[in-house]
Amino acid sequence: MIDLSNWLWPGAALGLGDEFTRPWWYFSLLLWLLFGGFSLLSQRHDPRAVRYWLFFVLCFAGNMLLIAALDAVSFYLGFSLLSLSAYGLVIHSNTAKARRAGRLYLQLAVLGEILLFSGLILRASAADGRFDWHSWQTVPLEPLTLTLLLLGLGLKAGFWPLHWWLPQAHPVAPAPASALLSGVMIKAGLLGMLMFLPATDTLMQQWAPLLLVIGLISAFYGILAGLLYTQPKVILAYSSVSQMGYLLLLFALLSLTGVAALPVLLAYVVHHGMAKGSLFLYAGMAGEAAGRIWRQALFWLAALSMMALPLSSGALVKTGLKTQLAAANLPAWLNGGALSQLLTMGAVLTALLLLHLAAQLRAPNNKQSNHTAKASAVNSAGRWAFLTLLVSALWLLPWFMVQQWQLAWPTLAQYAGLIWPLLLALLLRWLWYKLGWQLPAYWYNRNAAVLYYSLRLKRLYQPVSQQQRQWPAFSLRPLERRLNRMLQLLVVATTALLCCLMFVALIFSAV
Amino acid sequence: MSLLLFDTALCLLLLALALASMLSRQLVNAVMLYIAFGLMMALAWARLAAPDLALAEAAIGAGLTGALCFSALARQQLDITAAALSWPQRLWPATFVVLMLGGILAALLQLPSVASPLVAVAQAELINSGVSHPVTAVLLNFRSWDTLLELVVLLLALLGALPVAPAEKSATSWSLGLSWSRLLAPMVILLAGYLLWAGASQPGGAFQAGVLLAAGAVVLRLNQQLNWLSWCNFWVRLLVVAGIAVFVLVALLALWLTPANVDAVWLSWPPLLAGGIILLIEVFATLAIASTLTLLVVGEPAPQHNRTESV
Amino acid sequence: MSPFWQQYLPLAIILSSLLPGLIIFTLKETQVKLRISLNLLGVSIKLVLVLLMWQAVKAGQQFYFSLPFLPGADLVLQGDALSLLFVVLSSVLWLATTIYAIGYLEHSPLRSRFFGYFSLCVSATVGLALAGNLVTFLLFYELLTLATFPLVVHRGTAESLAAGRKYLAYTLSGGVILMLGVALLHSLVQSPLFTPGGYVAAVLSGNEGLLMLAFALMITGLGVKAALLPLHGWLPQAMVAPAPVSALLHAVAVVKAGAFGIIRLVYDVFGVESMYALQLAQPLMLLAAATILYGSWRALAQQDIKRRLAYSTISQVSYITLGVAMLGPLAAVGGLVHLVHQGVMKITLFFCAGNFAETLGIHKIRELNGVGRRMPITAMAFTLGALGMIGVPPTAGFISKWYLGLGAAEVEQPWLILVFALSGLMNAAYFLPVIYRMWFLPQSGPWPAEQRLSNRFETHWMLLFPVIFTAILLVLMGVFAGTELSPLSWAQLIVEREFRHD
Amino acid sequence: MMVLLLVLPLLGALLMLLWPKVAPLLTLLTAAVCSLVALQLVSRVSEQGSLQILLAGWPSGLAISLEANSLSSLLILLTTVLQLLVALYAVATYRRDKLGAGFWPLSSLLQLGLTALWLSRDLFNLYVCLELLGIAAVALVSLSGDKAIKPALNYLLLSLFGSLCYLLGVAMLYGAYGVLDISALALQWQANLLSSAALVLMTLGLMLKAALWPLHAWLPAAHAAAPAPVSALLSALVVKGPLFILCLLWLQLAATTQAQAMAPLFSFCGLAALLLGGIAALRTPLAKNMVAYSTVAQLGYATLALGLLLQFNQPLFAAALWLFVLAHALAKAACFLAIGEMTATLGGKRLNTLKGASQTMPLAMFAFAVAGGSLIGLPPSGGFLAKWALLQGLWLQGDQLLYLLAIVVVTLLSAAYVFRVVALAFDRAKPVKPDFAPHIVPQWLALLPALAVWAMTLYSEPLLRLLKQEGL
Amino acid sequence: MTELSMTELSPQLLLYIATAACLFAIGVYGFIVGPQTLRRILALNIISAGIFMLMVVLAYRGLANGQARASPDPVLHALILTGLVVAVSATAFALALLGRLKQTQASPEHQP
Repeated sequence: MIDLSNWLWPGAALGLGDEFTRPWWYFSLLLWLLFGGFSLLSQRHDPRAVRYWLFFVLCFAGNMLLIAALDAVSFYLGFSLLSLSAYGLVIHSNTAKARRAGRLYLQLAVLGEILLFSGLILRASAADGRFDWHSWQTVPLEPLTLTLLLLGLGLKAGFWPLHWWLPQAHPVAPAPASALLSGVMIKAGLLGMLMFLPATDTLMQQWAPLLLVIGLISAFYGILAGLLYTQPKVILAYSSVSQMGYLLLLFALLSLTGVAALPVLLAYVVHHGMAKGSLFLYAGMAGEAAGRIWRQALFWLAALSMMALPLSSGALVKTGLKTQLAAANLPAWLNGGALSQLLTMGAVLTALLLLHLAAQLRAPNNKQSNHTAKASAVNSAGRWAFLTLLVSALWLLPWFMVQQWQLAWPTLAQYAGLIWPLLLALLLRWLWYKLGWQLPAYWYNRNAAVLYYSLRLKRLYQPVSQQQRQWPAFSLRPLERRLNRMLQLLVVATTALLCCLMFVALIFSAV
Repeated sequence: MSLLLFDTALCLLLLALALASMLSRQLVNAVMLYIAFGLMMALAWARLAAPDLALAEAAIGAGLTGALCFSALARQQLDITAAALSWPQRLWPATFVVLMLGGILAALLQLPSVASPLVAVAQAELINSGVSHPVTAVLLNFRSWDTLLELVVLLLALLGALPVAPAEKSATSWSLGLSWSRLLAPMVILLAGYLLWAGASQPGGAFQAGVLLAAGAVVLRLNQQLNWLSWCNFWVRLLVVAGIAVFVLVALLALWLTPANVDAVWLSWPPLLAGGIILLIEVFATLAIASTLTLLVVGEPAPQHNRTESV
Repeated sequence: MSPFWQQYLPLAIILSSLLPGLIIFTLKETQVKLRISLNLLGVSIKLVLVLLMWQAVKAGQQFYFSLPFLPGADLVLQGDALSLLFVVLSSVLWLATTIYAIGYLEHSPLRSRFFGYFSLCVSATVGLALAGNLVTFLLFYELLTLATFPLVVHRGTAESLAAGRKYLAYTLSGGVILMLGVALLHSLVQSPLFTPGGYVAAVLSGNEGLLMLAFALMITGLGVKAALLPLHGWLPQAMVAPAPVSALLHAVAVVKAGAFGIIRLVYDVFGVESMYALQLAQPLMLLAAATILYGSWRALAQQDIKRRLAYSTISQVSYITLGVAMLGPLAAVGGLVHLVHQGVMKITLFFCAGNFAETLGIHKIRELNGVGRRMPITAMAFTLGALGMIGVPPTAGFISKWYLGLGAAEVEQPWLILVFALSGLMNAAYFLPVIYRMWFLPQSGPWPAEQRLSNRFETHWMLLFPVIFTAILLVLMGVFAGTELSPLSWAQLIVEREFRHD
Repeated sequence: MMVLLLVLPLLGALLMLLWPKVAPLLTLLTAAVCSLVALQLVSRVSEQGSLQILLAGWPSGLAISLEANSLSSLLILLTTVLQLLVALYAVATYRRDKLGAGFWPLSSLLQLGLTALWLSRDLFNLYVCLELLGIAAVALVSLSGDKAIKPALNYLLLSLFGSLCYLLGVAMLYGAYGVLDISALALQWQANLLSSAALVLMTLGLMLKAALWPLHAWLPAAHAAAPAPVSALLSALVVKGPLFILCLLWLQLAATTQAQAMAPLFSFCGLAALLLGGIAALRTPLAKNMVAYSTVAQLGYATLALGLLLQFNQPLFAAALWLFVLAHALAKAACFLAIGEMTATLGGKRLNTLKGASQTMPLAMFAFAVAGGSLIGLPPSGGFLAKWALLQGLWLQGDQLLYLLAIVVVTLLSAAYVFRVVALAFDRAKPVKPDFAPHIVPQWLALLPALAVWAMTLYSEPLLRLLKQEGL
Repeated sequence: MTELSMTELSPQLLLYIATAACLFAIGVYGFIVGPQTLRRILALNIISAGIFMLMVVLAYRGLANGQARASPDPVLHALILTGLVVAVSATAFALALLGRLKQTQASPEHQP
């Protein structure tokens, strides 16, 4: 632990003493370095490379700082650094769409920041002004604080119903940036929750079922919404919403199981980060994979891990999730069995979404990748090598997980339970394909209403033209002239009056 | 009773003259009525046991002021009549004035009928004053500071009037007037000397004498005599300031002469020398008043010189 | 420190800017070198003296200088911790502003007059900071009005004259009302020295109504300069002044004088206990909160850079008032430290706005497109300042907001946190688009009036260096808030002294 | 010492008349010596208490009594110092401005009149002093030639009328009590119709002469028409003479019932003067008229303070009254000199002439602004001291919110008209070009009294103490 | 002093005092109304005449009462003399000013 309180702001300290910050830190570092390396190649011919790197590095710093923070101020510093710098990545392509998305992102990010700030203030004040979040663990939460923190961090984490910016912002960023956004940055919100919302807190335990439900809704919503889009990156973004739902569910389980779910949560985070990262990278280079089976295989490997194919990390974490759910002491109105069924159904839908993604990746209009033309062979090969590295790391992950967090290998029965949804999804997809079911065209690729509101908001604080206030034109001059004329008379009259008054007053005083 | 009747008549006449002077349409009439008023006023004052004041009022109110007014009138068109005033323009001031008059009258009714206690004090101190006429004693001894300031006021009026005085037109002299005035001059000087001398014990004094002298001088001056009598002349200036200067110098001298064991008091004359000092001051004051008044009157050009300047 | 210095140091600090100012008045336009060296001499002497005083006050010494004035109210200069906070701020920023102004007005007419009044203005500010009682404070408060007026109308255009008239109308009215209040208080308790914990407690019973009236009058008077809600009208208009003037007005001299006065009034005249007893804090809090929101709201709609900054000032200065009105130690720390932080941040922003105007002729926000490429350093400084205003860590603005928020929670007024949140949102809403334009949008056309001021830098070095200086300062103050040198620790010292007697 | 103060200007004036060539020098010399003597008088009075003389050594009642208390001595000092200053200004400018040779003796005699007035405690002697003052003032006004004749004549007539009203009052009082000495009169005073009527008449006359509202109509024209140094003397000193007598009458003679009955009227007149005079000053297009109207307004402060003093008998108001008089005298002298210098140099009498004056004549403009600061009552000026005393008195009296409000309004009004000029002076768009190179010495001379009025605060404590205890 | 006999003055004195007051009033009326400047100057003179007359009467009081040492009040007489000189000086000055005014504005006088 590095104590900086005499040096920087009061209470400032950095360190990785915790059971979850340490793996989180290493994992984030790894991904950042990987994607950084990838960016070295992919952004090589970018005319705005300097800008890209500037914000990339700032984001990196912010992310690392917030993980290592031992006090709320440092966390907040890292968090805002991350949020605000990510804006630069979001609008990097500088298209109208990117700017629109960036605007929405920024509006919500700032809102989130402020809410987080307020929540942190309240929390710090409840803890007698101590900034050290470890010491907050024993301080009971208050509803207002909890709400503020959940909203503030949730806006970053991007689960339903705070996901608005996510499907807009992720697709427009450059591939490695989207990968980072989805893979690492949105997890910052979750980390914040882990830090500031102690699972053992009574209020937290009361609210956990609610969070659990929200997580479930988010998981389903993300998939269902994703199915209605045809751009691969949008689909991936919605998939992230769905996955964040799972993570939220796990976070809720943390309270319900008495921290036993923490290893699963961590594993899920790592898994999702890598898998989603790989998919985003692939989506960015899908054009180069056409006709190259190995390259497409990389996609399938990542996707299958995501779909929780047995032996994949996905399978491991999904199983862990179910186990924890079963172990959790749920309130009466939540039926554990039904939840389990729902999870299974979720798995089917996840698989379906990924199949949908695969189909869209094949579609001709999605194959143009922005740097296909310029990329030299070496560059391209290098990028694919990075992707390969990532995907292989993804598939090596289960062993690591088992090693690190003592997750149990799923039993065969559990494997079976994982397999059949996959098959069901394949079947459904095939049937769909075969039967040519098609939803009406206007259901697809709809513009999110939130963009409209974002624009309205912008117009509110940046009016196109200033309204001119029109005062009725009038002059006091004529009035003054008249008054002057009256006063001229008045002076004489007043003099006379004054004399009389004086006299009368004095006579009365004398009498 | 007859005295009361006389008084009533006199008062009514005075009021009538004053009112007529104020209300007459033509300025010339107003001035003439005012001169008449001044003479009547002198009469009234004489009736009220103030002959020296009556003399002064006649000289000033009727004579000097009248002369000045006429010479001012000569400057404007004499036939100018005032535009008739509208009723409100007359009525409101009249109301106001009547109200004020009522107040003042009501207040004056409360006056005590006894004379001021100062009369007795002044009588008692008269023997120390160096003169036997009480008015002169008050003027030049008891309240000499007032008199000194009064001389300064006169000087100031001259100083104010001189720069604004319009350029004098050359006036031709009238031979009959010239001979008359030559006859008049020594008489005037003689009379003035007497008045001055008399002032110590009887009605009379520096001011009356000065006015008389001035009248003579003005007549001479208008007849192209005494042409040296102008402000540019150093000696004339000396003459004008002499009244005040002598007054002040004598006072300073007296201050200096005060014995060391007595508190030096400003303007207090040594009892032994008081009479002489007062006479000295009076002589110079007379000369100064005369020259000042002359300059005040003839500082303006007189287009016609058959004016009745003599008193 | 010897007794001589203990007595005359405060006076010397004032004179160190006053005398050069008076000499400068007599100089000719052509005596540029002499003028500049006089100015800089004054600045450096002042800085040295202030440093000496700072050391001594930290060690617990008192400075006291008095001249007989009114009965019961001498002219007193005293150096305590609170006054030093303001003195240090004004002296340091005076340095920056002087250099900036020299560069800014390099070829404009009437510089002697300008710098003369400029020094007068700083002298008045420092005097106000060092004032030891209310009457002395009032005196310097009015002098400040007079000294700043010629600066506001310096351009001499119809617009600036109108602004000057409005400025005067507001500030003089404020001054008169303040005078009324001071006189009332004086008639009740005379005007003793400012004492931590206040001095009205002795006459509290039986005089509640009059004391409340006095407080209301004085707050009204001070509120004009501090731009509290209904009294803020002059501030946006006063923007027509040259950039260094606006910078000084907003960061150091005028609005801060009002805010500083409110601090003095609340803590050293009435004191926390009397404030509680008279229940004066709540209305002041409401007023300040309303001003914060209103200022931010109006800033959103402004298209002129300096006008937007002006409304931002209205909002930000009320943070100080709010921090003071909350009557809690943490909030007080926040308010006090914001006095300094806001000053540094706002001066940076105004310097930048001045740089844009002077170098490229940019006055409107829409003309800022792509300026980040043409003037990266200035744009960077502007960005830092704006982020500070929003309250983004690690800038100085965050520290003050943090403490204010803590203070609000401490005195159990959580609705104030909402106010901070809303204001922060609006701050972001009016600053982030500006930053966006500067950095992310391409230049939309030729610059309105570009001048080549330097071959080596993006603009004249005298315009650039102060900006860099203050920008670095504002980051340092945020990052190194925990050190002994930071305003934060000084504010904590003050608050400790203020609240210790409780 | 008093004698010296009276004799010196008189002798000086006489010598000037005899040898006009040395007049400027003599004026300076007289004024300088008198200033020194006055300074000594002030110190002596403050040490030994007030000095009284019965002139010519006659018993009290018969003789005219003079008294130099601390107020009188202060006023004398003010008179002599301003006289010296104005004389210096006149010396510096008389060739350029074609000031008549009459100025020198007249101003000396004016000084004599004022000194005599401050000292005198005899009702009739005060009348003579009033006349002396009035005629000298009119003569001075008429110095500036044809354009001034009409206002001068108007001034003279009204002034004479006022004096005559006063004289009638004196006659009535003498008829009733048979004494003229004020202290003797005060012993016998009864509140009856006669004394009331006399007081009313005298008050009317004095108000007319002091240009107190609503009898101020003659003042702006006369003061504006006069040459600059004369305006300075008139506004600074001459109008204060009748005011002084007014205060003597009401504070020393009038019975409590009379004073109480009269007080609200005075206060009302004061407030009305402040308001209407201020508005007039704000709206007039002519520079000197603005300053003259400001005099009308500022005299309102004195009237107001007098009214309050009569009503509440609070010594602070006495201090306020005389502090207003002192501060206004200095400030107004500076204003008139500065404005006169500027209008002379820039060639024009409208306020617009001053456009850009901060550039062309910075020193004079600065003098005006500094003096204006005192008129407004900005600390730490003399005007502020006075206002402070007034406010203190009002607050101590309690429940006088209406007055306080009015004071706020009129202060703002005065600020408005002062800064109207200042703002105009900062207008750099089309500055008026000077007709000739501005002279530096007169501008400094204009600045001196302005600085002096700010320096007054250095002596605020003794001043307040003296004036409070004196209060006439 | 009872209600009926409000005054202790003799009728003769009352008559003169009333006349003096009336003169004063007439003068004031003339001063206020009189449109020409010259008339106003005359009015001032009438006012002063009224006042002096009052003073003369006041000086005469002792005689009217038939007191033993009969002489009018010398102090008042002296005051009147002084007042007369002052009045005439002022009148002369006013007339001089008037003359100059008429000379400068050749047009017929138009009064304020």
